[in-house]
Amino acid sequence: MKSSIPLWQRSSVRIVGALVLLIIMGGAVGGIYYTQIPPEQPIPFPHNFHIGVGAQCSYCHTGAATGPNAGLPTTDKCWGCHQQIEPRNDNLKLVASYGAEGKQIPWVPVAIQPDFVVFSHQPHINAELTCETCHGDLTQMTVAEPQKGQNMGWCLDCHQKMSTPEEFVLLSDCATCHY
Amino acid sequence: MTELLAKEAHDEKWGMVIDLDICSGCQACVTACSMENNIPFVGEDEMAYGRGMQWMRIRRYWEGEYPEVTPDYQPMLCQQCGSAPCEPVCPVFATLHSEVEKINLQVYNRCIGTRYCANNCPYHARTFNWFDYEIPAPMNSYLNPDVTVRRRGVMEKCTFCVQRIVKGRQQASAEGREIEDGDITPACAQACPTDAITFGNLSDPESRVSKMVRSDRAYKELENLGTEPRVTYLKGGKSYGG
Amino acid sequence: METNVRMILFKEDQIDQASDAIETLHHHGISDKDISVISGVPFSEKILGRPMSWTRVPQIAVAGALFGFIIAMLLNFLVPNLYKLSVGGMPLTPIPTSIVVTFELTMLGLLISTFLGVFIEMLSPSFGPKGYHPKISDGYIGILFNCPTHADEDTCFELQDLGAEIVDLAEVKQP
Amino acid sequence: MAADVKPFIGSKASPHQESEAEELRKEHLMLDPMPRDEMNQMVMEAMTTTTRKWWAWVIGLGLAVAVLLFGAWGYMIATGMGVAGIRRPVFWGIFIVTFVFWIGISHAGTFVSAILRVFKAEFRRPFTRAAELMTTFGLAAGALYPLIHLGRVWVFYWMVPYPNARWLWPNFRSALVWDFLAITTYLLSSTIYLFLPLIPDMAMARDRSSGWRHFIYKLLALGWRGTEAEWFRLRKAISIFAYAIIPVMFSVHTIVSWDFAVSTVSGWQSSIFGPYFIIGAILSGVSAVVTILYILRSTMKNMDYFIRKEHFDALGKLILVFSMAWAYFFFNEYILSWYGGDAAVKQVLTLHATGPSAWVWYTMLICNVAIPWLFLWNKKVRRTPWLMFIITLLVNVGMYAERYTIIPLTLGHQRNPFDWGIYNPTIIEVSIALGTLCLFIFLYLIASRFIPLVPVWEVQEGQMSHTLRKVGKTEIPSVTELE
Repeated sequence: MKSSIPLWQRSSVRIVGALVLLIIMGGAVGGIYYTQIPPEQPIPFPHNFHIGVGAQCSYCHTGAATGPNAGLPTTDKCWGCHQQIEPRNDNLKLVASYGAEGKQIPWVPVAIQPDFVVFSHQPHINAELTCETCHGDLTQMTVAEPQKGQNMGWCLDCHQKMSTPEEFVLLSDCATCHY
Repeated sequence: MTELLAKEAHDEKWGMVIDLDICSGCQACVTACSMENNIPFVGEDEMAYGRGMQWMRIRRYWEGEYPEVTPDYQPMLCQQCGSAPCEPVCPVFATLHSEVEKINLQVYNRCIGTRYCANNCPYHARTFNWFDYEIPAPMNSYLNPDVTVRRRGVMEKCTFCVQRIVKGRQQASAEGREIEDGDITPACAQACPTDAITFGNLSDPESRVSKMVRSDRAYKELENLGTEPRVTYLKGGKSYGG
Repeated sequence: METNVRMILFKEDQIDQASDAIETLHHHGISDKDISVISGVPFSEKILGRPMSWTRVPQIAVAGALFGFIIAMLLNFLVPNLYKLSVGGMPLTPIPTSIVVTFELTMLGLLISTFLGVFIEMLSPSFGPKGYHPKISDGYIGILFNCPTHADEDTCFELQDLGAEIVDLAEVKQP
Repeated sequence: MAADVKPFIGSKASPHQESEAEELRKEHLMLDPMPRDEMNQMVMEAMTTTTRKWWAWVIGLGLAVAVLLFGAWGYMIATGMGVAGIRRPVFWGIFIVTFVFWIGISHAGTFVSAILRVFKAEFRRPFTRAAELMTTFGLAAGALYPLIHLGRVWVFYWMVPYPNARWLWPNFRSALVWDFLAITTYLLSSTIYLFLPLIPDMAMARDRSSGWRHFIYKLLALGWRGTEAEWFRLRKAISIFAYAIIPVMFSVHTIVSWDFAVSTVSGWQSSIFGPYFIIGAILSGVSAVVTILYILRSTMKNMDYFIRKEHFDALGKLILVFSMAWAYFFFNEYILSWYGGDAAVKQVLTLHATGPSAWVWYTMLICNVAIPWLFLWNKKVRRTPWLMFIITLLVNVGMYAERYTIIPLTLGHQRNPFDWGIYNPTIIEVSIALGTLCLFIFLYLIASRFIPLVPVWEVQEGQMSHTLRKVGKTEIPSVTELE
């Protein structure tokens, strides 16, 4: 029998439509979510603990003051201290195993820029910026978390806020970051 | 610290002088430029078709009849015009004038590839990424990390090795001094075996380039178009172009 | 006063009769706002002896042009100042190039708002008696009027004498 | 379809005069009125008759669009612009040539319908809609090219003025942004200009259709009844449009010409380019109108009643005039450059006539000047539709050759001899260019079976206001201004 109900009023059509919508929305939300959570690290490094025992950022990320990259610590740097610490838990055992074998820990970089953006830590450190200005409050984090909304507008806003109009000419010049 | 940076930046006006009388056309500058700036190799066929990507090309002209021919060489690169025809035609500000270095910037990530700038450049100094060129195996480890590797569909051109300018400026400011003449050398000038290419700050009247620009032999390519080129050629003997 | 909506039709070449019919309706005390004339081709109001219609389309169009002009001015003189970029030794906000943008956006505003004016007026409720007959698009001239119930029959007879075709009330409907 | 001749003002005439009047009626659509319901029926019939051949064309062209246009374009996006033949120094090839060509074609629709409407040229009435449709679809085909020719088409929206995170807007000093604004304006306004006079015809179609057609026409007719207020409003809007769209039309092609004229390229930088391009556009556009009218007349039912020899005659005269105007500008460009004596420009212009691609230049002159001048002065030629079809096709070939000469051939020969080069289009480019032609015909075919191709109410209005009047010993046409 021919149904007189219009197509879009049938419950089956509506349920399928709602499901499709849900899947699309879910995909979008999921996709955005996965770019906002920290990537999985070989060892879940507790930043908060290390800062708590008094380690400076530049103790491990040594390049910040002198060059473009802050750098990630080598196994030697970890092993230098951890040799003397009893591996009480699984993570420390992992460190020990890397150290004993002399293998590098494959850290996953978190704060990365696209390849068409040239960023250098050195001038920022020279301008007496602190690390948490851009990397967030690491005393509250275990593994480093990506910071949200760090786009070009964010860079420019900060440059404008921190500089005089004359300096901003340089700090908003395209060749400062793109070449 | 930034005050010093800004102050220096306002004094910058980079320029280049190429002495054609001692240029031997050896192409060392072309090679050095390609290595420094991650310029892809397009292969023989594409090169023959006129799609070579070099930012610097040696224009070779022949004078006289065979067998008495003399070659004439002229390295041609982006002239970093003060009043550049390529700039105002770009709809998205992908190519624009830097207030700091006073050079002509190309922002790859902003370019949408209309190729209008390339048509409008009287020097034909701009090249276009027709494809995503693969850089073959041993060469990919020579890529310069300071320079973007361009994708297909964007324009590119000589930047006066702006990465070296920025680095030199940061270096100088970290050491708390001003940039000195000779601090910054682009790859082509560094590689030139006859020292035909000189680079420096034109706003400093005592720099080497400023002195050479005042030479009797100096001329600028297609200056009559009003482009105000920042590259000066030196050529003795007969009058040439310009 | 109780009224009926009546509709009469005239053939395409009965223009004179149609204008006579309107006059007759006036004699019967039916005012112009109780009459509406519908036709398949445009007859100007003068032909049928009717008061001129009015429309706000020109005003809406001018308002749209003004809006486009303001947007153009913002794009020309405000926007480049938000992020100053210099190209080819040109001034930041050159007058000659701004003329081009101003012209195009003003015209865009004018033309789009003309259409919007027509669109809005078409969809907004109209005055006068409502009704339609498919014969209108065949060239018939239709006259709709609010006829007082007591004068109904007289009027109809008089109009029929002029050659009018009286439409059955059931057929007077919205398109 | 025997025309039931019925003049509004009947007059008693002698047999001789009768035949003379008969002649006039046969000649002029405006003097050959037909009962309105029959005319409506004719238009509806033309619109709803879909033959097997028509379906074959639609399916064939649809496939062609999918393969030639979108297939080739998709391949180009996936691989890179390099699959086109462009290279240094010719960075713009036939994408831009075809772009200018389509924008040119799209000019005539507005020209024919707006300028002739403003000047109350009565012969325009039956084919304004066909011309306006041509404008809209020509623009739709042409407006694809600014996208197609982009190196990174996926970020094309950076040309659109919208506020982004860094307050970086498009460069309003660039001719390409003017282009974008002008084409957007023209596309929107010509679409509306097509739609406005369509409303009463949509109401007509609504009254005599059923099913899905009725539903769509009812929607598009916006509840049209034909009250005095509605007509008044529509006439106001159409006259605002007719006056306002003319400067827009001129500005669009001027701005397209400024893409070239504001550059430093020798041979492009010329103040004459604006009017030169406009005249060229109108020449090619009016020719395309004739081409399309011939095709409509010979393929669609009942169209030979509406489109008559008088229309080919009148448009033929227009083409002749514009061909002469075009030749004037062409001569101007040459003599001024020659007199000015800029070596680079002189060389470019000489190269066009003598270089390896000189055949393009000669094609242009033969098709744009020689053929119209040789044939169109002749009334017999103008009144032979199939001859007009061939001539107008050739004019458009000539106009394509003109754009080809101006763009790649000029670019290939600039100031520095080291960078001289010739450009040859690749199969991908040709395929995309043909693809947009197929797209244009495809859209037109679909539209021809969907909207009334003849503005019925305008024809009826014209027929109502035209009569034959007896003056002395003969009957002459007279026009009553209804407005």
